[in-house]
Amino acid sequence: MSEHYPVLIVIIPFIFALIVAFAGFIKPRLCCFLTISALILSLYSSIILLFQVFKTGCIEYRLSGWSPPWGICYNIDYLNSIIIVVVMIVGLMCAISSQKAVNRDLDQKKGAFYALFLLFITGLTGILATGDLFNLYVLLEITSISGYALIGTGNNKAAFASLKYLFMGTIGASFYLLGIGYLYISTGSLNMADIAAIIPELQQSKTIMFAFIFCMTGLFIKMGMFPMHGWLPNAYSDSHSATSTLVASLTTKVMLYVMIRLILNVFLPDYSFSKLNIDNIMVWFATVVIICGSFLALSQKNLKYMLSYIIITEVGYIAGGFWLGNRLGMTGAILHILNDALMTMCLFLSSANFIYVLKNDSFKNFKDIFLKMPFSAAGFVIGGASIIGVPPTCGFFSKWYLLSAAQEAGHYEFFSALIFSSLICCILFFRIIEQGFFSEDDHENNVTKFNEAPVSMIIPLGITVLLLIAAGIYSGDIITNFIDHAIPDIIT
Amino acid sequence: MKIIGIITILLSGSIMIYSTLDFPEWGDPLSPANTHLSVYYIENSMPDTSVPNIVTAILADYRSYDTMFETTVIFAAGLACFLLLRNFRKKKKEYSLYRHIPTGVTLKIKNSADLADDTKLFQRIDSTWVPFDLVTRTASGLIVPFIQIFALYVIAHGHHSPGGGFQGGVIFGAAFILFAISYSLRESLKIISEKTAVILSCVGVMIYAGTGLLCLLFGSNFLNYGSLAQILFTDPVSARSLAILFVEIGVGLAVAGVMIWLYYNISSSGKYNQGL
Amino acid sequence: MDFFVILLMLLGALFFTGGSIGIIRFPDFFTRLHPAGKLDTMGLLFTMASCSLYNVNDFNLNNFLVSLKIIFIVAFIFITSPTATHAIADAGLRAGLVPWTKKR
Amino acid sequence: MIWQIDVIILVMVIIIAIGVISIKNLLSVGILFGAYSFMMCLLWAIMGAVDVAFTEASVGAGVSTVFLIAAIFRTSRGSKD
Amino acid sequence: MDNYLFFIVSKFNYWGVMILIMIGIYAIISKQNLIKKIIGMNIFQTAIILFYISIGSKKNASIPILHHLNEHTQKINPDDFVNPLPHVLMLTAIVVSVATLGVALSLAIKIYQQFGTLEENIINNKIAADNNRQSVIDRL
Repeated sequence: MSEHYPVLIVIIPFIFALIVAFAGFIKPRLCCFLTISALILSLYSSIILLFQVFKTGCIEYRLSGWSPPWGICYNIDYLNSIIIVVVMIVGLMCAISSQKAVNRDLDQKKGAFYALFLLFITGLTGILATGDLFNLYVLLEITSISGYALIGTGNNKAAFASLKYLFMGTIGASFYLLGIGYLYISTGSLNMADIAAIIPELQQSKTIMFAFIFCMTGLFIKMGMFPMHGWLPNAYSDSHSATSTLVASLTTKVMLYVMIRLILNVFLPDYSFSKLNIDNIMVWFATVVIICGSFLALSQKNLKYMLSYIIITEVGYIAGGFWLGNRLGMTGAILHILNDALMTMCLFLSSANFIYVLKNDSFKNFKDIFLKMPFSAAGFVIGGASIIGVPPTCGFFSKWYLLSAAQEAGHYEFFSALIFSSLICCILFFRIIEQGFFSEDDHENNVTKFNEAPVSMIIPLGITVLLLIAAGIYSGDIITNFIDHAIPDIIT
Repeated sequence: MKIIGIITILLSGSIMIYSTLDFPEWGDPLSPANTHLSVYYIENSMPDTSVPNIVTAILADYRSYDTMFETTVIFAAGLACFLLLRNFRKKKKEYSLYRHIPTGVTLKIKNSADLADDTKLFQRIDSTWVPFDLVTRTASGLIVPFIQIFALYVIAHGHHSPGGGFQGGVIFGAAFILFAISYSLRESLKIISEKTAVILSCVGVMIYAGTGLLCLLFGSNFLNYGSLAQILFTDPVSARSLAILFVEIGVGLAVAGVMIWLYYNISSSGKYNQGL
Repeated sequence: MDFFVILLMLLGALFFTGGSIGIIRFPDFFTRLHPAGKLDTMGLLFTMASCSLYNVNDFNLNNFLVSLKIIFIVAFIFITSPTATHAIADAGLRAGLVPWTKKR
Repeated sequence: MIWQIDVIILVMVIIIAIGVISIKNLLSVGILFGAYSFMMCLLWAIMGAVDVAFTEASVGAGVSTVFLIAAIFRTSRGSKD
Repeated sequence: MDNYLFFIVSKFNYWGVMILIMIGIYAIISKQNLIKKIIGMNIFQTAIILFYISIGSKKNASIPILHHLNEHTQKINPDDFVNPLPHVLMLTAIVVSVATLGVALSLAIKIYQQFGTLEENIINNKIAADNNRQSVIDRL
């Protein structure tokens, strides 16, 4: 059985999604329990997979037994095994945290909600694990369709935001498909490793260049790069808080992973960096993204809108750090994918707690939040500190790598943009903390009561805070054992 | 907005047409796409799986993992539609409408709690405009069984002719949709209720995934049908052919169920009281 | 044999052309349904008959089965096409379209 | 594969597509979109993709037209542009 | 002259695809009605399917179905059959497009239930008015 773990991480949530959809019509109380047990099982198998990769190196799994260029294969290597673990952790925490809010708001549709939740995780895991370009598209669509549905269940503006997301998402996915078509017409293959073997002969071909451009356009739309970010803030902040945690912390990160995957393992760094010569343009682009995202975040009045714009700046961090093209930058980018998933989850979990109690996330309502909800507010502060980059938390380490990479590559504009956005984040978070600690009026006549969110929403937040600090402390181990092997040797 | 649209499409359109200049010519048998992978499929699909339709062989065997998730996509669409639209709250109506079938007169009856829904002469309807047309009903009643038989033929004959699980499932679902349009949503819900449609689709996807898991239990990779030869008492090649049929049946069930479910939800906007 | 095939095909094409001209030339909804429903069915009958005749040119069981399927298609068209025309006309009448008369 | 027929049908497909996005009555849009799908299906059948053409004939021209009309029936029928 | 004809014949299918993609994108960008946008999205997807099918076509080749009885013995010539791989991929893509259509239509119905219209600019105005009212309440 031990050789089947690569497929089990995808299949367990998938099978359980079917069972949950079934159970939703027969015994709705079981749904949440089934979801959590499925996620625990797949987290267990992903951790075992992580240790297998640690011991033996890359694992190739042939689905339906055909060898790779003809059949579909799964490649678990140093890059994706660790991201899979993070995805599973985020999914588990969101599932535990969501059950109260779901019970309250979506009583009879629980089965469908949790089934789509599990299908979302299935799609993301499949995207991470797969070694076939078209299989990636199919799983991308599973993720997107379940994501549209999950986002559509929110307040009364959610359906409109979700429809906008659907248009942009479909354009993005179709551009990606067009890019694969260009690759297929010039190489005749769909397997990543096979294409990577053919591409060095075709370096002069215009078709390959346009394939690269279309794939990247599609992925930029999907990950919410700055000019194409129009769908992101509304979709994340109008949706139900149980789903926005999951969707916001994972979608953009996995799309960034796909970009890294395509450049490192399909188009090859040699072609992408030295042949096309667009890395300088991309770093400048990322700089613009970071600065614009920071300013837009500064102008928001609601917590979730602000967090959505922070996600846009983080996308700029990772994309810019990766396109710096040196080893330090790539290390920082990959480490920041892991850290950012955890940090975003921490912030969104605490905002979900606030919304569960306060029913609103406008900044006006955050008076005396430290007295009312001490645990959630503490989690929020630590998440914010991690976004800013305060040393014991993990955000500091990846930002350090990005800064030193920018300095090494001589991109001082990116360097200063990073510093600048950290300062803006300081202002953003201290504004809320100030609102929560020092509210001037109404202390006497309006006695604030202790009114914390339920325990099932506090525990995931606590675990996430611990994970933030642990990821900070063990970041050296993660880099030496996994990320260093993931980056090819030609990049120095 | 119009000007922005026109500028965008002119720019990107010229870029895209420029990008086609490097393509191999249309229909060239020697282009890379036609010589690299596809040659293997055309030459080996018959000895490997004994399925004459190469598309079915690739769809359900070489790339069966894609097809499993393709079925899942449509299942997810059904779930999504249900989650977004389904409205369980029932509005209390103080009257109900009945139609006298021979004359077509509609009656509005208050306090109709103890009346039966359907008798030979009277039929319960949901709103005053629901049409009744004997010709359409009779003709569609005549056609629907044939469509269903054709759907089964398409599913079962997918090995030898164009067709397969997905097309057959859609046709099967379309037969029910025709029934629901020409009669009414109320009568089609009596034959396939919402719960039945959902369970049908769940079971369909489960058959596909279950076939894959069975392969895991017999010690080979996921969806490697060759190992099923032990329980089908045949050689691995025929086992693949049989397993493809099995999987196609699952896809057909799932797609038919989801199509019916989607139609119910969209046509009644989630209230299940009146159809198209 | 070939003569009959060509003749039937031409007849079918004639009916289709007449139907198309009728759809353009007739004055209102209900009269347009008349060529759309009738002539298309007739034209389809002739073209399908010619196809099935052409198919059994060299007679064996396989070709005969294909021809039989084509005949089945014609049979189903004969059931569904008038029904569809009837349903459309019925819907038009319910929607309140007034039939055209020469006087106005 | 006869390229003359292919050209004719491709031009018709493009004309129908322009018509679909410029007509104001949404119900006509639904019906015309069915015609678009059917033309597309013919195009694929000419190129030898019988399975895909069959799928498009049953999905695009059949079921999705019904969905589209059902959705238009449940919402509004007119469009401003 | 013959050269130009050859050039056009070898490329016109791809140009048709690009024109259809542009029509789809134009509908998504500049049409206000949501159903129109959904249809534009679908045109975009079918255009990409046409692109793939054009990749797989071959001159003088038949459909990719072998004959069951006599093909066991003699050698199969790959040039006689159309490339089947794009067909398989596009079957999946058609399914994805119909699934997306279903979800989009149900979202449109939900929007209509909430706002009473499908015109995007009117919905945007309504949302803006709602936000303004909210901020006025906040200020008070």
